[in-house]
Amino acid sequence: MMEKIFGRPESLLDVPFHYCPGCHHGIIHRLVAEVIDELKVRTSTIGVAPVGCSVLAYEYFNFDVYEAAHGRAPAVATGVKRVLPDTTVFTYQGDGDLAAIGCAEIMHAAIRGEKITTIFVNNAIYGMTGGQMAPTTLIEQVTQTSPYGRNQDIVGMPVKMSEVLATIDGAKFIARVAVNNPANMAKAKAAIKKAFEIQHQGLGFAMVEVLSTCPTNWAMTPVQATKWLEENMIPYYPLGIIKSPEEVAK
Amino acid sequence: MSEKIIMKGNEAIGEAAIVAGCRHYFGYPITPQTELTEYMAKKLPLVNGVFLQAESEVAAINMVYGAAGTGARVMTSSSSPGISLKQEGISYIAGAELPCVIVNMMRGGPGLGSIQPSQADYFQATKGGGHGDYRNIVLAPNSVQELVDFTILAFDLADQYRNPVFVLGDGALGQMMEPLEFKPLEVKSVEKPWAANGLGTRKTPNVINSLYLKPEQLEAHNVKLQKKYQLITENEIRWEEQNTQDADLVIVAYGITSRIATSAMQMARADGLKVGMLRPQTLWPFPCEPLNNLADKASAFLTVELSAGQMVEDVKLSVNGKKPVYFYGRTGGMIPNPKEIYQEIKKIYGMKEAK
Amino acid sequence: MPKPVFNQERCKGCELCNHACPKKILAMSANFNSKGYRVAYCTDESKCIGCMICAKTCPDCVIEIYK
Amino acid sequence: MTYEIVIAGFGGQGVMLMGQLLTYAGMIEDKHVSWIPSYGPEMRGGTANCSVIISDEQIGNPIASEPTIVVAMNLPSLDKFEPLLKTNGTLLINSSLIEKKASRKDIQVYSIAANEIASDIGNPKVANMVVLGALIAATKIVKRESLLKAFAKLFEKKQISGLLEINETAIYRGAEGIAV
Repeated sequence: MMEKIFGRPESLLDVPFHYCPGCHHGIIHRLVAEVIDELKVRTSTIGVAPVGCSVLAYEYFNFDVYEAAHGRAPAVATGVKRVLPDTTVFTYQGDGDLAAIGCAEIMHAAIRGEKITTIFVNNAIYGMTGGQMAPTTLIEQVTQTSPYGRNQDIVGMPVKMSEVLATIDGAKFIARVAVNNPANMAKAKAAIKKAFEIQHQGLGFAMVEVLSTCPTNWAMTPVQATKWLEENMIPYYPLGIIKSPEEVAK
Repeated sequence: MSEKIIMKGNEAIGEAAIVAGCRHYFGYPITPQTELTEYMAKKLPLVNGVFLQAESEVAAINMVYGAAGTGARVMTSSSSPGISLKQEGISYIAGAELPCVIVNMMRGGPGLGSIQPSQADYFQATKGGGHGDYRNIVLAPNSVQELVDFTILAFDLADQYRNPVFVLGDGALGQMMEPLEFKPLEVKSVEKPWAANGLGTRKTPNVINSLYLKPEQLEAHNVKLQKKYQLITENEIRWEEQNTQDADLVIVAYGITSRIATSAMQMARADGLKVGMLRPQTLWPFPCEPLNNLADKASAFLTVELSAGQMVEDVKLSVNGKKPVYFYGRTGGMIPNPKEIYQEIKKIYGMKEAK
Repeated sequence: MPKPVFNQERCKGCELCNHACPKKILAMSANFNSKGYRVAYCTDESKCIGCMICAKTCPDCVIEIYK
Repeated sequence: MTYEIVIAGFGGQGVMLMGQLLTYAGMIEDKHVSWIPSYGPEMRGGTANCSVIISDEQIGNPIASEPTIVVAMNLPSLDKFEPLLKTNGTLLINSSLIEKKASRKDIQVYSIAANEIASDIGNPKVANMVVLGALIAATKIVKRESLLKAFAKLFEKKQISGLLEINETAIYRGAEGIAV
């Protein structure tokens, strides 16, 4: 009799994802689900997913989920968490959502030290609407709305949201990770777990930025996209734990 | 019998909400409703509730969305420009069928306008405001006592129909003080099996959502919403009539304007003119049928509003061409006095203007 | 002996797994699934070391590992 | 009987509180009452005012657009509200701050040197209570006991010794000091 040693976590419903082939969202969903299973909090977890590629996240997670307006997930999560302080509440937001239209909501969730966890998926582009420039789009990166490459004189530099949020006192844990290889996946999962533990300890706001590919809108194969992420995104968005209670204590 | 007390309108709403079991309030300060925000800041912590001043009205209404999704009784309040910012969230709340109470103490507009009383958000409250085919239940109190009674009613209606309910006041009602009493009340606890509050022992996840990518599904959702709105229309129309039995002329006014119009009506009656009044207490659903019935007896209608003419459209639709419908309104925070309204009445009677 | 099991109907043919496999025993099939993707499969199960890298790399939870 | 009262002055004179006390006193006497401030930027400048209605009947319009009683605590308030008074209405002028005389002949005019009397009692802050004392003496809109009960009710949480007494004195002195 063979024993299953790796399979779908309980927190993921057994349905296909709508994501494009090779998109890292699926991996990130799975890591979040695995962490929730390992922390044994599935029956008291509430996810909030706003507009973006992950808008349909409620179809995939095997726990209660709110669909929020574009950018407003941290506000919705605040409402949920303030009514139900004993639940595990997280937002799952893309870079257009978090770093553009939802800039105020994420900043103020962190400022309040809101006891929620944010999974911030940064793929340097607007995925769902078909590849427009995001606040995180790299310099010279070509998108549908920066057809000549992002020009810093016109639209400024890509924003490093993790570093920005790390300056806020209420933010207790901020990390940037990637899921481009097994070693980084392990680090990503550890960071996600830590970000949920920070919430459970009632310390404050925690966020994990996950660098992700968008093969479709980058117009690359998934394998090429992973390589592009390694060569272009990671140098500008360095990986690692940017802020943690331990770091602050030192 | 409970004791009569005197409270400011805005504060009375806050107390009424707490009495109705509301323990969560999210808001952002704006005149002329700030006393309500301040009241909640003071009182909610004393009853183990949550008061949170959001970073913006946009955030506040989305906090309401989150809290309402858990099944909690939740309220937000604002005044005209702030309510405009909240429209996005209100459309989502209506789409996701969440119960909540939204207070708008209307002030003069458009834009930043003024901080004086107005009723120029009638269209916004009753016809949508946000995108999509949805309706808010809109209650229009005209006294501090009604601010209390309608706020409590608003929570019940919101739970019963899983729908946002507006308490549509104006700067004057929010600022005025009148005696009121809290009638003994049992908070109706409504089962909310749809609430997304953590699986617990439930097997299937609950989803709070207004997205339906398949048009067939969205149409079915809209059909369901429309059936609900029909049900509300059948059951929840509220209005009050004064002196309509023998009235030639019926004034239609709500909120603070109905108070002023009452004084005008009394002046007219004192002069022997048969003037009556119909006061909608729900602006949506609107008392169409009562007005249409009055149109069989009365010979004309006069709509008075603190706007350039918004409710008058619903009055015309209700009267449906049977009789002429006149309009008198002031805007920008100006409030008519009873004499002005009486002059309009005299004009309609074709008489010389009042002295 | 460890063994990868593919839910091929879920495979989107992204090829991340066969690039990740340290033993180079995954390949893309000549066949299509009902969605029209060329699906991943294992060319030589006897060489699988049960490292789970393919399963972890797959964005669509296509692969389960048995032992 | 319906009294429509406007109490007007500048911010800090306590005109809002005067109105609220009258409203409370009216309620204690089982009358229909309402109070509404004129609020807004003008509260920081020229005149702040509130309308009080005290009536035996249900109150329609809560805004005293044609008051039967006007209390003018400063000159701009006199200028603004004297013309609005109903014929045979009552005008009460704080003569400490207003030298000008009333111009209308079809109204009853009283004056009270409220600030001087308040200083004489030993607390300039109670000038508004002096005026209230004068007002109810002149118009009988509410009884003195009701006003005192209202004061006790509104200030029951403020534990300042002698507060009630000095205000009571102010109300008495206002009634005595009223001049036609």
